[in-house]
Amino acid sequence: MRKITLSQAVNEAIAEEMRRDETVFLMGEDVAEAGTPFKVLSGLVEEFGTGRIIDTPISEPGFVGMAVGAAMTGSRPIVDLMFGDFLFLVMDQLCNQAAKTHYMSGGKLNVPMVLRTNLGATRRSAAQHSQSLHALVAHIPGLKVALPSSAYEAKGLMKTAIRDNNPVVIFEDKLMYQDKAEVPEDEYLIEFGKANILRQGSDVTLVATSSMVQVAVKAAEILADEGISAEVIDPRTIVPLDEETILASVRKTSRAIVIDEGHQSYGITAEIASRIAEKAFYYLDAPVLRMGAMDVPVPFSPALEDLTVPTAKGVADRARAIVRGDKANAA
Amino acid sequence: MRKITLSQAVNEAIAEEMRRDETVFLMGEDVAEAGTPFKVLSGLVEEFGTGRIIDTPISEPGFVGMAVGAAMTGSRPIVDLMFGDFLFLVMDQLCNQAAKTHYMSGGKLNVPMVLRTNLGATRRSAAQHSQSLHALVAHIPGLKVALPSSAYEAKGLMKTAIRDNNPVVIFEDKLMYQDKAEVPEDEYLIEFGKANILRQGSDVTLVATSSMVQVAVKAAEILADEGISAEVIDPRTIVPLDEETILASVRKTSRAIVIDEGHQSYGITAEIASRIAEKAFYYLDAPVLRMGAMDVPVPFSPALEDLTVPTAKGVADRARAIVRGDKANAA
Amino acid sequence: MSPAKKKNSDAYLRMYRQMARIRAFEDNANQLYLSAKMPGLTHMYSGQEAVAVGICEALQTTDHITSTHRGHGHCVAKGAEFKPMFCELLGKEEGYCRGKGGSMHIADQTNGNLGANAIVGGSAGIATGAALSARQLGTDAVTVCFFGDGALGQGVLYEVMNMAALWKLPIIYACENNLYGEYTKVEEMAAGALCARAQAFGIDAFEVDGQDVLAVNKLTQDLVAKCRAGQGPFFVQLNTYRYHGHHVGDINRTYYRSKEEEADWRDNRDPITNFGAWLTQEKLVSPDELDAIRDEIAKDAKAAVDYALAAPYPAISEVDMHVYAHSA
Amino acid sequence: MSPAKKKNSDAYLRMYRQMARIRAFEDNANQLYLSAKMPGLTHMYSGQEAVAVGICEALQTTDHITSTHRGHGHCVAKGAEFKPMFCELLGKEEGYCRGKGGSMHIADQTNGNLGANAIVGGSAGIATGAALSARQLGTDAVTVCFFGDGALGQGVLYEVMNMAALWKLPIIYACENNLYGEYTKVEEMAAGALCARAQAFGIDAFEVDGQDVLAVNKLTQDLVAKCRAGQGPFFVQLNTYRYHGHHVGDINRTYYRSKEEEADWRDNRDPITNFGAWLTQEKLVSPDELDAIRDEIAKDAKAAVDYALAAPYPAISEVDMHVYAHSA
Ligand SMILES: Cc1ncc(C[n+]2csc(CCOP(=O)(O)OP(=O)(O)O)c2C)c(N)n1
Ligand SMILES: Cc1ncc(C[n+]2csc(CCOP(=O)(O)OP(=O)(O)O)c2C)c(N)n1
Ligand SMILES: [Mg+2]
Ligand SMILES: [Mg+2]
Repeated sequence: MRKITLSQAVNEAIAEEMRRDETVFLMGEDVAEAGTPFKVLSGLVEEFGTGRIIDTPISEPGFVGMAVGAAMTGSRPIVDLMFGDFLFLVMDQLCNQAAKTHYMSGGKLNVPMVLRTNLGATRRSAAQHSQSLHALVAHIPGLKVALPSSAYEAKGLMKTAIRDNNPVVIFEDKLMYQDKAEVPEDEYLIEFGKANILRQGSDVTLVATSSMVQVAVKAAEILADEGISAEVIDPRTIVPLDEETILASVRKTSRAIVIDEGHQSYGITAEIASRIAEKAFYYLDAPVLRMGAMDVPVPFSPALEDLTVPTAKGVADRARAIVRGDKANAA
Repeated sequence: MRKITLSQAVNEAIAEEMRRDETVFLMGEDVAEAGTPFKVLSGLVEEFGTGRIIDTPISEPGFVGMAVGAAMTGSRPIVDLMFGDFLFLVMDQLCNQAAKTHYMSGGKLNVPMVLRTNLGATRRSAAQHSQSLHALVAHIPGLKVALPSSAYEAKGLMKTAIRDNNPVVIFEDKLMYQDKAEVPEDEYLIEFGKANILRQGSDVTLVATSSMVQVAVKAAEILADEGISAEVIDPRTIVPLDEETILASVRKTSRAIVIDEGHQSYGITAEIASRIAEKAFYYLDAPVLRMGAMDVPVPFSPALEDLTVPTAKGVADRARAIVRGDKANAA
Repeated sequence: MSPAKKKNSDAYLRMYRQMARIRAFEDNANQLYLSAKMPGLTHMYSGQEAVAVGICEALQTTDHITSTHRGHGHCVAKGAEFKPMFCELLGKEEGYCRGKGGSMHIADQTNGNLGANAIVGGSAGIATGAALSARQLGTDAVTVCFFGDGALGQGVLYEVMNMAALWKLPIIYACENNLYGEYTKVEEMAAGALCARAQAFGIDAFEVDGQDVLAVNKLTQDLVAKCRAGQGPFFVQLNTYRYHGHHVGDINRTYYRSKEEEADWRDNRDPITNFGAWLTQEKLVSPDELDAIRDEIAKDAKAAVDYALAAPYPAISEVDMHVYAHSA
Repeated sequence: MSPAKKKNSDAYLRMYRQMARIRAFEDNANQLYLSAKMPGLTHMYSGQEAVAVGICEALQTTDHITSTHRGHGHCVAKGAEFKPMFCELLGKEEGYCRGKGGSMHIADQTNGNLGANAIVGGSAGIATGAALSARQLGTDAVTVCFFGDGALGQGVLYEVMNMAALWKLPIIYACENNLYGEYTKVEEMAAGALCARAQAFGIDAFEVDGQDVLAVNKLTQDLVAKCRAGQGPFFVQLNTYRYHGHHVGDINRTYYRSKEEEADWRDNRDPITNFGAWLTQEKLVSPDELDAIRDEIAKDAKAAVDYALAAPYPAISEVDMHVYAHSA
């Protein structure tokens, strides 16, 4: 099968949906001629024109708010938020308005919009351009949250997001834009709320999101060489969360590590780990471990930044410890 | 000892600190003559004048940003954010600026500011005036987060917050403003990161925050009548979190329920429960349970709203079930 | 009467009736609150009726409005019925939002009302997006964004006005200057002239007497036509006054405004009384007819209140319905 | 030379030197990037030197500035040294921020630079707060808030300008209009006249040639004096141009601006060349002296780069230091 980059996959997904549905349009900063700083959207304006690929001023709260209004009135806007860190600027529009409109109106108004943005550190972009803020939006009922972990996932999840009748926030991993994966030419969608089992295993379950899926897969390879069998699960969407697939795996392996690039405290790993610990309690042979990013603003210095994010070696070390019955982490 | 309301306690704390330290000032909407809609600040402008109790336009991002700059340059601002729901408007100033400045400057710039706001539903104020959003700020390194659960707590924590050299977000429970508690006339502070054990117990630990502390205490009373002994712990601050006190309790009781008024998913209960489940794993006789608010926007209708928040009866029911060894919740 | 005069006179009477309906609605809502029959609290529109009615009478059902925390007037003016409105205020299932929104989120999508908003300035983005949507979809719908003088403090308003101006969107920013934001005077919250804040973006701005329903209506008709012709956006400052406190619980308010000031507006500048006097003076209607209109409205309102009080709450199973819309 | 002329001439030469220092700093930073010795990316200030220098020379060390993602120029102009600056760009421990901030967050609190900011418009609140703080603490410090034309898109700027105007704060909003925000022309992003956006709040606004360091300096001296006398705030639009791409990686840029336009600014409107020519023409300095100044600066810069390249990174134990400041 052909291989394309994550960047091309996103581009294709948007182009296909814009061809299919005239009410879809896209807005954001430097999305038209420039095709975004990451060049993900290059070529779209040539096909769809500046009427549907709309360059905005640097007004994130304003244009996200406008997307909400456009979505309420028959359009299906895709908003491009250049860096995930700028989510902090649009939280009111996203969480007070978009997320609540359907509920507050008793189901009478819909907000079918997509906010595409990104996450991920280790690009030496420092504290305001390196955050992974998906936990914030995952906490707010009314929003759906998708975290593609490859080009294949990115295309399928983006298409589903555009067709969803709710506000969807989709986070791409900045470091993955040039990563290639097999992506079918034929149309496909990826259903929200269905986790992907990337690798079967029997000794430990590694639940990993977004950028950490590759890390978990590499950890699983390291472990395999040592005779430890790790199952790797990518939830794909954290809202809705496919609890059943995760729990079924842990009931089988009896051990779990949850890995995510957001800050560890009050982040994604807490939710998933606590659900496992509660709902697979009687199956667990070891405490559920969590590996998030360090609870520090992302430092610029290369000497420091890489320390803040979980690594394959780190995951393998911890997995090995619990599989071997090491109680070091338990009091 | 004299009893005063939570409202008076906050007022006293601010007045005392403003008398002690000339660099402290307060700004927000209708804080001066009006003394805020909840009347918490009544009288302060009479003592300190409009030069230190400053009415602002309805510009939350603007005046929170100004507080950051004022704090960086020798002042110690207290910002009044009328409803916790408006946090969404100020996230950039709080999380991209205030939280990161000390770290990004290599420790050279400080941001000693307090953002006082509130949380809590069941006031029939609907989805945009009823949220409990403390999980969002707790996820961001660089911020401290305090959750007073009584007048006594509110005074001591506010005074500590004002003296802290970091940005502190302090959430008061709107429903508790008129609740009275014993508050000493003499000055006292409450250290951040030291949980309060409100009630000793041996069968189950109830970790509860803010508005849910009273709920947990009532649940403990119900349980006591049935011969079940519940320990009730109020972490007081969720950042920093006093993990040790919580773990020590659970090692003793072997069971825990975490109760909080924020949405359950990706919220406070997840973090605390997952830490317990990981670090007290070998002591647990039952899964750690979580009780947060329902994952729905807060509905206006009185017929619906009360269903969304944990109740004493609900807590007692679940505690009873785990103490009696009911495995209903575990698969 | 000549057909033209008849037509005008129909429109005039409709405006009178709509203003009277808003007043009646608010009087009943206030009563419900004072008698502790209404949950939460609410913000009365009384005194500002000519703004909502003058503007909404210049709109079609397919045009959109966004509203504010003080939103009952806009809702009635855009065509809503009393029964589902009172049901909403009481949290009942038959409310416009099935009781889930309440006073601060009342919306009526059948008439193009995209909803009240409890975030000051919170609907500026939504309204401008609706205008953008009209352009994208090729409809001729115009959007009116209602907001108070206090909302001029919210930066997002300037962001969207800039985009509306850049892209010539069919939207009218209707700033209801009732002189106060909560308990603070507009001069203490807003530096410079209010209209200048739109003019800065090259947007034409107009100041109009918000107590004069005909002046408001005439200006709006003109601006709506221009919007449909691709000449938007516009900004209108409507000078008006709220008779009640900021919300129903704001009773002692002499510390921020005088009783004399309140009396002056009520006695001399009431939009309904003055318009009624003009209508009778012009012999378009008799005083008795106006009384009859108001009586009939009062009865309607009372009936709707009684209906709403007796109506059922939503089933508790509704609590987690409508968090997410179904997708295909 | 007369004492007055001598004094002026000292100031002139300092400004020349400061502009040349910025240019040298940027040339070296660009080289570091191109030779893959610098982590991340960075935004060059070359071409805009007269803005930062003309303004900062009118300030005292105790005055504050806030800066932007394009912040090296402001940092140098406000008094920073090369070594800790290059160390910061390379993530070294001796950097102004111990390597934790990098190019986009460089700050120098000893000279009153509250920091670059990677959020466009992100320092508007901070700057206005510093001005408020000066008033609260009774100092006579003035704050200058630097931002680009693109930052006019951020609503928070309007919120704080309103408060600055209401409270007469000692702040100057310095809008560097370099004609582009990233890859988009200012006309496509900003409706109306830029100055009108401050005038709307009753703020006096000035437009000045940002390539003319003396014009910038003279205006700023005047406005700083007025700010100290309680007559602030002010807004200044400085027309200028960035020579490089938006960031160091923005190489092929003909799709958004022509090579001719770039050449015109470089060849005819360079602030350093033109000011140097004027200085020699006025016989305040000889061309050789200017060459010597630039050579010396080039050596300084080279030495600082070498120093920074060899300097140690922070210890890994620093990674979780400085998340929280110690409290008493
Ligand atoms: C973002 C935000 N800040 C503050 C409030 C609290 N609040 C509700 S109404 C109001 C005053 C609004 O004044 P204005 O816009 O003039 O409308 P009016 O009440 O006069 O109709 C305030 C401050 C809010 N709801 N939202
Ligand atoms: C809030 C925010 N939105 C978008 C960006 C991405 N970005 C960085 S610089 C820039 C352009 C800024 O233009 P301008 O303010 O004119 O400054 P210039 O680069 O021209 O100096 C953009 C869009 C950002 N850093 N912050
Ligand atoms: Mg008002
Ligand atoms: Mg620019």
